[in-house]
Amino acid sequence: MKKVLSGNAAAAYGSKLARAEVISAYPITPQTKIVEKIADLIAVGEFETEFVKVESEHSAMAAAVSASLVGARTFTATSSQGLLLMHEILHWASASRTPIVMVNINRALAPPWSVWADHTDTVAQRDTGWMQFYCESCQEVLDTMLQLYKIAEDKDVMLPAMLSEDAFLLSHTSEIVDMPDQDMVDDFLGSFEPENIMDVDNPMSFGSLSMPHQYFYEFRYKIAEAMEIARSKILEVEKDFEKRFGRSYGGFIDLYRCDDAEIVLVAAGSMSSTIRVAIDELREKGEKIGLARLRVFRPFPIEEFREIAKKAKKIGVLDRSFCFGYEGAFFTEIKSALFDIDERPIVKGYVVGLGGRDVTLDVIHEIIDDCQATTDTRTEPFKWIGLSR
Amino acid sequence: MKITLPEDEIMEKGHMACLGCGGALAMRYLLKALGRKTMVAIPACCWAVIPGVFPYSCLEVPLQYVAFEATGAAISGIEAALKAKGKKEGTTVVGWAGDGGTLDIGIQALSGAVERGHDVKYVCYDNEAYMNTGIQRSSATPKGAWTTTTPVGNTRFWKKTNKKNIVEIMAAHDIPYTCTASVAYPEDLIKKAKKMKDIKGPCYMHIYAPCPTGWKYPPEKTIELSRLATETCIFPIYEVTYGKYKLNKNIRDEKKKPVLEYLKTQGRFRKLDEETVQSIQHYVDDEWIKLKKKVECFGEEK
Amino acid sequence: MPDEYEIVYKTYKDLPLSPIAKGKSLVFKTGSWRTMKPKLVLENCKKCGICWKYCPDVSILIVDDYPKIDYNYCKGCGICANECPFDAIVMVEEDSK
Amino acid sequence: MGLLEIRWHGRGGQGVVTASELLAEAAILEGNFIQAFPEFGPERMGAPIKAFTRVSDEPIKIHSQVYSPDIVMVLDPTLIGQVEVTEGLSDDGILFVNTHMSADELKAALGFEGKIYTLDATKIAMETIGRPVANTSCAGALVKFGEVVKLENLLKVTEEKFKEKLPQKAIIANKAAIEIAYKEVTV
Repeated sequence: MKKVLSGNAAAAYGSKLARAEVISAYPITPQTKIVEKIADLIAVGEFETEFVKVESEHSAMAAAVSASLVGARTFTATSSQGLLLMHEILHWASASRTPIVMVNINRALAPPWSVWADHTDTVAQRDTGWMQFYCESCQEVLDTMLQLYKIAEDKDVMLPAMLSEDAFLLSHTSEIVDMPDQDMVDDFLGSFEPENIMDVDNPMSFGSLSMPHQYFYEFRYKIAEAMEIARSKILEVEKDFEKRFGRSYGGFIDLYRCDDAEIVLVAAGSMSSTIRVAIDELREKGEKIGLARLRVFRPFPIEEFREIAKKAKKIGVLDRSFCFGYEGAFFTEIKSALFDIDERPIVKGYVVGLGGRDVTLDVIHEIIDDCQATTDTRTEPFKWIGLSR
Repeated sequence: MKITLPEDEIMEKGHMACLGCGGALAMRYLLKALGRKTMVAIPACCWAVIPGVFPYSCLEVPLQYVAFEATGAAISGIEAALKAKGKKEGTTVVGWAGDGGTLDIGIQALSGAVERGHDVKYVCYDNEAYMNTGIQRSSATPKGAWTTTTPVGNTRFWKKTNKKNIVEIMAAHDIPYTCTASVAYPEDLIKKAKKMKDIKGPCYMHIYAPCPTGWKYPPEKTIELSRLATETCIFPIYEVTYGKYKLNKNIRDEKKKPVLEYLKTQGRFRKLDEETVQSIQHYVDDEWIKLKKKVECFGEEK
Repeated sequence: MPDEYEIVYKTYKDLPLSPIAKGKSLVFKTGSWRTMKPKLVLENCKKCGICWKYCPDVSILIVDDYPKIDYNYCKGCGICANECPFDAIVMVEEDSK
Repeated sequence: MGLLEIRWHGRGGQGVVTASELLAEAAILEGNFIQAFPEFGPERMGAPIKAFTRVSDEPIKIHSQVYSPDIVMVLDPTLIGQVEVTEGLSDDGILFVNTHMSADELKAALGFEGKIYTLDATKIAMETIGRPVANTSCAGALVKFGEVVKLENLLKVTEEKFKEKLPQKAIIANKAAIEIAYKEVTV
């Protein structure tokens, strides 16, 4: 069934289609429409779930972890400051191996107050043991949510997953979304059946103290291993999803007109769409430019980038965040992935769109022009685009 | 043998509590009352260590270790999940935290959990400082006490403010049941825990749980000193059931002991001056009068 | 599973997914912490149950209607001796007989 | 058809975002692709706000804001002179204003050389809905001169969208407002 849904509404319907059993969430602009929509769906009797309207994001994540350990499929959503308040419990969730699915609306961090798109909030969570996906359309939000439950709850993965969508550009933009039938989703997902749950008939303690000489180190290795296993599951689930629902998003990296591209731009989130438009324009003029949309940031698509680097002469990386004292995180990580290959392309970084600064066609063209002109990145490895100087 | 408590030992031997630990006794009593169909969430506190290292535990009930400030949220999540799974009926969900995890860092999540009306029981075992981290002051530390962050030497840098009255804060949340209990009176504690179990809705219990290590007294005195805390009216034993106040251990004026008798038993009060002892006495007297007034005005109908 | 069963994980693969503890604390013989030792003077015992009631280490058992100290776990805090109204428990040095 | 971009002006609480969504939903029924979004930021009751609709016969890739709209819809006459409603609007574009003023009067006031349509949509709203909420009547007017969607489709999605939120009486009134506005706006 086709519906007009915003990115927020798509997330709410995603939680319903996945039959999330416990939802704990706290409102924050621009995520609020998710919790409102869920409340509406419950109020009209369309969605049966335990909705815990917690008093903070920290509690939202803590309640989700606890609920998941009891064996409930859980969902939460937040943004920006809220995600940062959750940070401590994000580690708790992954180390407890609770396959929580969370939607984060990418929004800038204060001060100054800004409710607009920026990836700093999720990039700052890259080391928490969560899988991280960035979406480009409302349809992708809905579809990815369903995929994430399947990947996260796989018995060899059992890790939480974070879905990111840009503030307003996606969260508040209504698009046509094909809503899959509940039966098909049920068949695809199945129910959540973790091996160990809190159970009064089989008492166990979750999260016991571990001494340095004992197993802490091994438990961390198991998370690392699960993240590696997740790589193949992400691709498997995408294939299965495509077979059932007819849509797919390229797995880790969504390639657009990359086959013969000499310059490949890398970006995540909604600005990828604008890059596609720019590429279409330039392709008409015969310029060989492509887009590699970074869809999965954790686990990081190392091999996929090495494949791109084999063919492209130049890679331009757009970061909607900045790691102060260094450079954009995507830029750093892509370069690191290419370190071991023999012939590296030129890789240049671009800092764009912080605090919701619109990434327009003009911005993209400026980046492409710069990329075309760049022959050496030693003196200026990255650039801030559109800065008032 | 005269047995006044349920016999089932749900807290096992071999735990890691210090000698004479009030917190260990409190848990033993609570589980005797609640039985084995109980789920517990424990944040950072002595009890994050007491059950023992992985893969062992002294608690024969399901247990989740949770983040320091997260107890209220964790029990909300457990309760919601049990409801979602159709398993809530007959299961008691308990948050078990120290005074720091309750009065300080965890007060927000606790306040949120009880305001939302979850069917959860929150129990604070109060040893009046951050004992697991090595005796730093909390908002539950009483006035005049030495701790490692209120050191007392020639500077007389003991804690200058009175203990936060969390019990009244919880009662003010208009929850079905709020009470105090002491390890000195296990029968009373167990009776109250059973009452909490039967009430559908959020309940709060505050247990006086002395710490020989942190309070600087010999471990065998734990019970003696707990009794003294109540007999001096420093720690009154009372309950608030649907807004109705009731004193469970009334201390008649002629039996009421001076606070000095209590203060003398513990090294943490060793250097207190006369003036501070007086001010503590005044504070305890005032609070006791206030409490008796509440019982008089908002007590159970005779 | 026997109560005092010691659990050993040879490799990380044998471990549960996360630190989920299934073993019992009975493996920890906390009696080794003791410097002072409670000693029963059974002729004074009136079977009041107070020692059993106040033991934080769950180390006073009731055997044949009388208290019996489980020295495997008793840490020797002395609460039982302090609370016994009938001097039926006394604290003695750990090495004395 | 290509990509058509519409910008809606109004005030917080006047149903501006709803109007942008109604049009988008109606466009879908005709096999088109759409986007509808509000001005990015917190909405405040009474404050001037914008909303946008994109309609295209091809999938819409772009995800940046609208800078050069083809049609501008002004739902509140008091915004004229306060908000630059013609910003980015070329002389090929269309401006619609809910006002009792004539198109010529507006032309003089705004110095805009493109097509201008006016209609006292608030009056229609008062007569049908009984409240000065002109979002549906303005959308009805747009059907006439915008050639984006058919009247029957706008009426259909209005029924659909409001059925959970409004009583049947109010839905009928909104549909009436659309139809009257459609008839009265002069092209």
